[in-house]
Amino acid sequence: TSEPDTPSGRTFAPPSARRLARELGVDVAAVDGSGPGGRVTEADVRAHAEGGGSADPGGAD
Amino acid sequence: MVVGDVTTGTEVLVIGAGPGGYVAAIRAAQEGLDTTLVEKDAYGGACLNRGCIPSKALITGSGLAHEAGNAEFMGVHADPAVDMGKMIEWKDGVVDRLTGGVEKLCKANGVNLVEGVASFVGENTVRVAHGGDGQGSETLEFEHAVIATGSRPIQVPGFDFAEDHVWSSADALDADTVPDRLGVVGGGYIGMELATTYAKLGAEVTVVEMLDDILDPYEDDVKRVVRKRAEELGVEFNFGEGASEWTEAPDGGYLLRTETEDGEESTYGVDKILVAVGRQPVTDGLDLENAGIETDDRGFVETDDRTRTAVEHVHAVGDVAGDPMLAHAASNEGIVAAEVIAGEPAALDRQAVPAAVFTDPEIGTVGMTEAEAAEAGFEPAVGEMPFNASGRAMTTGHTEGFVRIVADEETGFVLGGQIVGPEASELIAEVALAVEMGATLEDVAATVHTHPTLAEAVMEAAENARGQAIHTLNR
Amino acid sequence: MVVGDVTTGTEVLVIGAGPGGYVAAIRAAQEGLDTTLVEKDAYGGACLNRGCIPSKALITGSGLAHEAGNAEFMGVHADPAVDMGKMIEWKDGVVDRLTGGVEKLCKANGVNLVEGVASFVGENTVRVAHGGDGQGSETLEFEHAVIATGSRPIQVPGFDFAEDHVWSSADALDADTVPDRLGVVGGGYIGMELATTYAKLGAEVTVVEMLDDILDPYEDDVKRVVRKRAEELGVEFNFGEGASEWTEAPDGGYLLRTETEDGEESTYGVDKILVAVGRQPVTDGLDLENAGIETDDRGFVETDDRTRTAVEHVHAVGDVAGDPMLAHAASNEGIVAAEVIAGEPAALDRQAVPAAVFTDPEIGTVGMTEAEAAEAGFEPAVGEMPFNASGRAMTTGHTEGFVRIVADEETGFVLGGQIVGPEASELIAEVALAVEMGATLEDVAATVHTHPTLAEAVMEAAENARGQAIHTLNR
Ligand SMILES: Cc1cc2nc3c(=O)[nH]c(=O)nc-3n(C[C@H](O)[C@H](O)[C@H](O)COP(=O)(O)OP(=O)(O)OC[C@H]3O[C@@H](n4cnc5c(N)ncnc54)[C@H](O)[C@@H]3O)c2cc1C
Ligand SMILES: Cc1cc2nc3c(=O)[nH]c(=O)nc-3n(C[C@H](O)[C@H](O)[C@H](O)COP(=O)(O)OP(=O)(O)OC[C@H]3O[C@@H](n4cnc5c(N)ncnc54)[C@H](O)[C@@H]3O)c2cc1C
Repeated sequence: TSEPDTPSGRTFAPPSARRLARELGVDVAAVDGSGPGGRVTEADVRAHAEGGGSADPGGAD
Repeated sequence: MVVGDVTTGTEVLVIGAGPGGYVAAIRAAQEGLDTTLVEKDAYGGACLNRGCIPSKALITGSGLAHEAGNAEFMGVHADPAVDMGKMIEWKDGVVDRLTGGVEKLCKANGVNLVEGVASFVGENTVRVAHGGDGQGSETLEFEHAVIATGSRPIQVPGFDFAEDHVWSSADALDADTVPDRLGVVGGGYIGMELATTYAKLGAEVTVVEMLDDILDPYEDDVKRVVRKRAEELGVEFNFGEGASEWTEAPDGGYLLRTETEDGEESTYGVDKILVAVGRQPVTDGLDLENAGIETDDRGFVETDDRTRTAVEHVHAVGDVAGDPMLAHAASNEGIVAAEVIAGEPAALDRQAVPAAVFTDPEIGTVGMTEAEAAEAGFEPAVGEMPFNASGRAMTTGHTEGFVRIVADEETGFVLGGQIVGPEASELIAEVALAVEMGATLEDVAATVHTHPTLAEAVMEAAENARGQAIHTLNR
Repeated sequence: MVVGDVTTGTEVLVIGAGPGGYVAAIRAAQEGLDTTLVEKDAYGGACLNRGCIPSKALITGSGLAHEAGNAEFMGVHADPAVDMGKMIEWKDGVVDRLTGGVEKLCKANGVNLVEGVASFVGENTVRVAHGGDGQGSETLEFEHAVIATGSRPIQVPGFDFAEDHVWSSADALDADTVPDRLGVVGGGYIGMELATTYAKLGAEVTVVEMLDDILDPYEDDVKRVVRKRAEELGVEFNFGEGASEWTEAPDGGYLLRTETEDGEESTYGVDKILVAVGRQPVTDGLDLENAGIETDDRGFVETDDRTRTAVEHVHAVGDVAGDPMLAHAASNEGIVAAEVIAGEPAALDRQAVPAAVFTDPEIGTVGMTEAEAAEAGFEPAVGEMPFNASGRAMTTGHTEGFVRIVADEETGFVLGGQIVGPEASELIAEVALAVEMGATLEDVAATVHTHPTLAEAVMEAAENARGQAIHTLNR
């Protein structure tokens, strides 16, 4: 389940983190961001993937 | 010389060598895929041959002449004369170098180049009809295809581009004399860039626009800066009027007739009429239905966030796939298409596509406006820096306009920016990186910016949004 | 009119109203601190009055005249004449507007302005000596002080700036006629900016430099682009030679005599001699020892990462605190000083301070070079994009130079960038943000960049470093 953490449902993450999320099949919107303002980093995405976070059905194919 | 049909195969077939297609082809080849690029006309597409590049060359030439002729205030006295034939020749040289470069880059990356018109004969097959000497056609089997056939100018009924005095944007970029009086139908970005260019070249320019302002998608205060400057250059605006017809004038020129919604008519004496009311997708002759692909009601090919059409192994990128109809969007989509085909985790997940208008001054925008941010549910924090408070702007003699940064009040995330002023097209790059990265106002404000530069205004606008600007009063 | 001593108190005392001092004062006032700014000469310091701003104004004026006079290739014919008096007048107007603006901004933010020369009489006290009409002095008690007294040009023995024909950079920015022959002693950034300016204004320029190239801190291939262009403009370079003396020439001009390390002598006939061999800190008359503050062996005030001197409540920022002696570094340090004084968690933790040289073409750099990255233990991934492959560069007629991006091979983090070419001073802003944000090559490459812009070259260089460039061949 991905609770949008911004009003528009937009997740703030640099392109490199977004691409990594797709590669690992992670829904970037479901990742807890550790950066300023809750920005999602590549490390956050990895931690989420390793922590068995919800896989993204619409992720990498 | 191939007469009759040969059938060859390719992993990736790209149709159209504009900024969408040639970039897709090069990246596909870089990914190790056997790639074939079919182009019917000229490498580089509309952008390099009769769009972005030639227009910017003429904007430079006319701009330099105009600037030098109006620099007494800084002690520079010149009375420049423009040799239009020579300017066009220079422009053609630039185009030739670039299109030649595209061809070379394709070959260097191992892309197979085929000249001809492609049309689908099945889900995995096109026929390429060769024109000219190498007449005949060949059949190409492909595993994946990328449609990148671009767009062409929309014609207004009664204004046939075949007429000598009715100009498309392509004609306006190829004229070897400057008309005394130029009528411009359409105040969008192409119309405004060319209206400014010709006004600086000495034409009396009259713009006719159906809407009640120029540059429809932009904010009022952004438009105002450009419109005011155009008026200073002598451009006359007629809003709320649609071009209805032209007639020959007794004096040898033409009368451009317009009509308001209420049926009120006006006429303007002109020598040439540039029609720039928008662009439509090029899909005719492609026989898309043979591949099972449909277009939307405006004729664009619909795609998903991986640039795939309804037929999964056929992608579409660039103008033919709809908004934003911009060269860099086309290229970005081309890269995504190639990478998706290669099995990479690519997608059109760009946060924002910047856009520029090369008027005087320029406009550069990216991401959300204040209104769009509010609409999306953010509480917008907005900061501005006017260029008339920028030291660098003053030292260039160009102080019109401003930088505006829009952010989310709560988190500080930069959501977008609007710049109108000198070098706006370049300055927006930093804001685009900020938006794409998820940078905050503090990140931008704390980044040391070189003095004296126009880019300092981006930092200053970010500080202004935080109530901490140094060189402008905080709201 | 104050005669005799009055004693007043202030929370924050700032000495010197250059880009270090006035920014510190404004931010301190914004932080709610009672702030007093003492300036002995002119608001804006060296930068606004005889540095960054006036030099850039003359660079614009001379550049426009030169460009317009050399644009036949693009069909623009002009034979510009420069009215040097008028250009200086325009420059002065720009300076006045900016320095007036600084004064207004200080007042609007509630900064108390005091005119006079400040000198320490104790750890918490200065005396301000007023000159002119309001002669006399006053004593000011402070809780915190910020020393921002800047720098002045270094004199070379035998070349006295008091002589009419020996120019400091300030004199070169205030000359109302262009000398026929200009000797420039020193090929650093100030010497090179002014050499280029005067060459474009028609002077025969001879540069004498002790080292064996211009622009010492820059990489060879960066220097080469600027040197080559300067040579095209007619600038003559004499490396490995130090200026030893001048004598009067029989023809009315002067002979500039130089000597190599081996004692070989040369002479050059000149009309003016610009000495631009560096800048030294201004601390004389400050009586720093009364506050217990020492200077290093070059005369600079030493500070820590919170801009504090050895005496904790006294800060120093800008040129007087040493490298990088740049206006934006001064302002950044001024902000940090004010925030530290206000108890904020600020520090000089900037990753990189960008720098620009406004020669033709410009240089913009930030962060590490390839060599510095290797030195620091990174495995550098380097990407380049030459401007002669940039469509935008071609349409402006300026295709010299390149963008280079240096990153860490393993993580992709952007470590620095070197740009030499058109608008390099502006383009470096995006790279600076990337370095400051910890952006990766992929982040820069995946950010959509507007076409056609010079900024695309930054993206392209990032792609090149990843072996994925489209518009240039990958290494
Ligand atoms: C005057 C003007 C100025 C512009 N300025 C800018 C600007 O500054 N910045 C910007 O971003 N955009 C600008 N644009 C828009 C830009 O040109 C387009 O967005 C861009 O060219 C779209 O690229 P594309 O690859 O989708 O299509 P195109 O560039 O249109 O290329 C399509 C190619 O496909 C070929 N083709 C079509 N059908 C077939 C077929 N069946 N078989 C084989 N080949 C075929 C065509 O010959 C053409 O070469 C401008 C446009 C104009 C007209
Ligand atoms: C020709 C030239 C071009 C330059 N171009 C650039 C450029 O493009 N970009 C860039 O970043 N840098 C440039 N610089 C460098 C830049 O000018 C300095 O780095 C900058 O001015 C330093 O700022 P500051 O506040 O430390 O000191 P300053 O600007 O030197 O200001 C110090 C102020 O303190 C005052 N003062 C000194 N002592 C006292 C006292 N005892 N009591 C009261 N007031 C006092 C002085 O009158 C002066 O106003 C250039 C310099 C020169 C000479």
